[in-house]
Amino acid sequence: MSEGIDEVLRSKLQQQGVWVSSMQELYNWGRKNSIWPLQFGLACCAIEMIATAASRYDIARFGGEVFRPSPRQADLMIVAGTVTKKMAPQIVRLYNQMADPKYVIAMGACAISGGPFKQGYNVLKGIDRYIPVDVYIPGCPPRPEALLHAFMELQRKIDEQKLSGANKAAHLDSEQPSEFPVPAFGKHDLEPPANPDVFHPPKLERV
Amino acid sequence: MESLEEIKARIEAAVPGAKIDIVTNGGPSQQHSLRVDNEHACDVAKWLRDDPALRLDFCSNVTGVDWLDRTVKKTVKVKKVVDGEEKEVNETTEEKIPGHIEAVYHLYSMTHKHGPVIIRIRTSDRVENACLPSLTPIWRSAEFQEREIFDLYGVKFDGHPDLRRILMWDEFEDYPMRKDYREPDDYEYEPTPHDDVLERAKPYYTPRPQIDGAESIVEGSKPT
Amino acid sequence: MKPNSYLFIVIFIGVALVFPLIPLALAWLWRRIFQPPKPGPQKNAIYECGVESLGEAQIQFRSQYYLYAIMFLIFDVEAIFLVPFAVAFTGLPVGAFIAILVFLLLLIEGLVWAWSKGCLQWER
Amino acid sequence: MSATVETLEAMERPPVSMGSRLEGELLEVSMGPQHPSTHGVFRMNVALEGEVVRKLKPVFGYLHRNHEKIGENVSYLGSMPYTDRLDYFCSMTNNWAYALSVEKLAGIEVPERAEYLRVILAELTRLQNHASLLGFLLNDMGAWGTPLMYAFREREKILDLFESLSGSRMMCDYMRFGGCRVDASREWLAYAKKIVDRFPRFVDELEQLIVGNEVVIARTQNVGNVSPELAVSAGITGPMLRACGVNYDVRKVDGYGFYPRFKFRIPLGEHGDTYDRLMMRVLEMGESVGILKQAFEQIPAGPIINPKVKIRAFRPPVGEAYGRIEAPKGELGFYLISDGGTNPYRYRVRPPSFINLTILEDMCLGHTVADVMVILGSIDIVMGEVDR
Repeated sequence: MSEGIDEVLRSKLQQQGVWVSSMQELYNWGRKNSIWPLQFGLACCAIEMIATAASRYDIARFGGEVFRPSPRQADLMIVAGTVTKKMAPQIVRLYNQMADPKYVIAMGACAISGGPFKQGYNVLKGIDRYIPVDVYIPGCPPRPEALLHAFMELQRKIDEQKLSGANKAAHLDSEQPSEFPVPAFGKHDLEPPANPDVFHPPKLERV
Repeated sequence: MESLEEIKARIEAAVPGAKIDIVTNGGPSQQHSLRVDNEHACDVAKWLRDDPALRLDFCSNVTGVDWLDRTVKKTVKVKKVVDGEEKEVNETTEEKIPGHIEAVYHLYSMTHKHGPVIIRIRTSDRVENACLPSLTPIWRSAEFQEREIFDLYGVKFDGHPDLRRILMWDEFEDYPMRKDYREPDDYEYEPTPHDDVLERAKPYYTPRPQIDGAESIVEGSKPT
Repeated sequence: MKPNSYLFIVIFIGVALVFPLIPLALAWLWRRIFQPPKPGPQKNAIYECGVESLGEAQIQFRSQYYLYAIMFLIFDVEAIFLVPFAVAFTGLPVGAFIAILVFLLLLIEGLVWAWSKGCLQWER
Repeated sequence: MSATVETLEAMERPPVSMGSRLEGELLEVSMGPQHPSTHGVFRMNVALEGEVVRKLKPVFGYLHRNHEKIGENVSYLGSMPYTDRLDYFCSMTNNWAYALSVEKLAGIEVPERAEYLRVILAELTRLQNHASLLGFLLNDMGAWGTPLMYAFREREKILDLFESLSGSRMMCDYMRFGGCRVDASREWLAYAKKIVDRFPRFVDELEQLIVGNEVVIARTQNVGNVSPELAVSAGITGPMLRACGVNYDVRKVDGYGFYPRFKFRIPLGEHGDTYDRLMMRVLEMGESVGILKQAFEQIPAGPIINPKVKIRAFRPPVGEAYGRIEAPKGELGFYLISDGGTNPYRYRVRPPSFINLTILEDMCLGHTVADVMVILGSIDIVMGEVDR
């Protein structure tokens, strides 16, 4: 997994009862198994998120059952539900107020791209216009198993984060911003309608 | 419950000068309504609520409806002298009906448990003085719904205790539920556009000349 | 040589001091080497359910809250004094017992008076 | 860095009249969109004097998804899946209300078996909605999580029924104009009967654990009282209205969907406080189980959809209609104006929880902050329906 340790050597040592690890592995192993989600439900996907946290689809098996109401103590924001233009500044402000190793799961079609309510005048077409999103889960609402799959996907992503070197984890890199400008309420729409350095829509070449 | 005609007669007897006419509803639901003029709306509503026989004390639903300006073609048989002799000619007259915004109130009675009496009040105009008398002092349930009509249709209710925007943010200026409302332009990234969305997404495409049959997009200018 | 009996207390205090300091030192080292702090105006803003906090927080509090502080005195500080009494409870002569009883009853009498005056009830 | 005496003097508050020095000023707090117990994104600007609420202004619109504007751009059948997302706890009753008002608009009859299926599914929705509400209400009262686990265990069983019948747990989109989409097989009905037979055990367990609990009684009795006159004038409907003693249930008043064939009683409260609202839900669950048992016996065989209804280009005649049902939260109505086209000219939803919030301020004045959460929890709001 990391260049530092040679796997063959590690397995041989393990047979002799010697366990070898690196600080990066321990650091990532500790963080990925105790992600505290922010208690933050918007719409129908929030009910599926609660059903995931309930006893049948138990998110506690992955260490994620501690839902913290305050962003100061949370390190994962599950945007579960339709992001409206009136709610977008609040979401970006909450994201800014979260402590630094923070991740975002865009749960449901509405959080990804506006979903079934895309034609609404008050609906933001996707939360990745203002904040960087780590894992997208399609579905309306996605089943609790899909949310668990997204949780495992996020854990895999955390596991591969580097402690140092060129592409080290965003929160360790001082150039990467940990705050994004909060959009203001304008006369007809939010100003700015999208955050250019976060929202990179693919330039579709109309062939 | 009495029929609408009886109610209309009793209202006109009780509230002098109230101009009431019955708006018939063509559909099978046969839910006809009473149109009340704006000046006497409050008195009529108060009477409807306090009348011992009706006791319409529950205003279930307050709806805003936006009727655009309509031109109605009427063909009418007119006798006209056409090159020398009398002939029946049907002549179509264009009649412009000015648009208006309407508030429809569905009233029920919780004491007598009888069905909907629907009253409608209309604004005189769609643009400037779109204002209606507020019936919140009579039925408290109309408070939030009238605020919603103000927010989404732009009808000022005079007499309303706390007329503010309820659903949109306060700095918002348009009235989004009106039929002629155009949304702000947000079409630069449309993966699979078609018909109307394609028209609005096209200005964002990168301009390029026509290549073997594909449509040529002259210049990508953002619509104002 | 028999170790001085106070040596254990010194070791105990040493461990008690070092034990919390190690994680703090680690965190400080981590902050210096791996993770540069990124404070910002938004991050340090007051968290109030996602909106900017309206109104001023440092207002004049009601006097009712100070009553609760005094009530706290009875319940908590008194308990601290009872701890050594409880530890040596079995080997105490009657005089010591009466002395602690006086202390206890004095405070309970204060509690009963406060209760009758209605300080425990948050008046509407 | 010691604060010298001079700096302290400078920070001293300007002299305020003697009166308010004792009471202390009003603290403006916004129990904002992101709050553990506002059941979604609902915000209240509360002015507090110490612990007591002096002013409370609700703020809506954080989940205003323009349901009615989209309803005007989409065909009649196209709006059916949108109604699932109105009150996303009870998608079956939303579908029924919409189907009922379109049937009134277009004059469509519904075969018997479809009507019975609708009653069964509506009462199942009422069971799981009231169970979830009690779980959330106790969540707000401080019993964090545990009662919610009990409630969601029951809810999962009923969601399995919905999923096996309509294909989706929460967004069933099951009803069509003139009937239902899928017929319920005999095994499904037997399985549903087994679950309904075991439901009273959950209600008794709930009653034993919670309803008699003195903490619950102390926290909810005469908190948030509502007088019957205020409730009627403010258009309150559903269990919240019946908690004030007003006997008004749309199932009895309108008698839609074969409800007159079933024998069931309407629980009524006396004081209109939070405890009565809580008891309304518990008793209504008992009544719903009664209705379900009778419906399971009487359900006839037969077609489940009216064959004459066109699916593709469904154009109701010009006109308007207002249909309403007794949804678990109150009277849910749809007001449709048709101009003969495939899209409704005006598509209006009468949301019960939005109108039940009219008197939130009247109920909360004078109570402490902790009570505001319990009162809001007892109103049972769902933001998808409040903001539409």
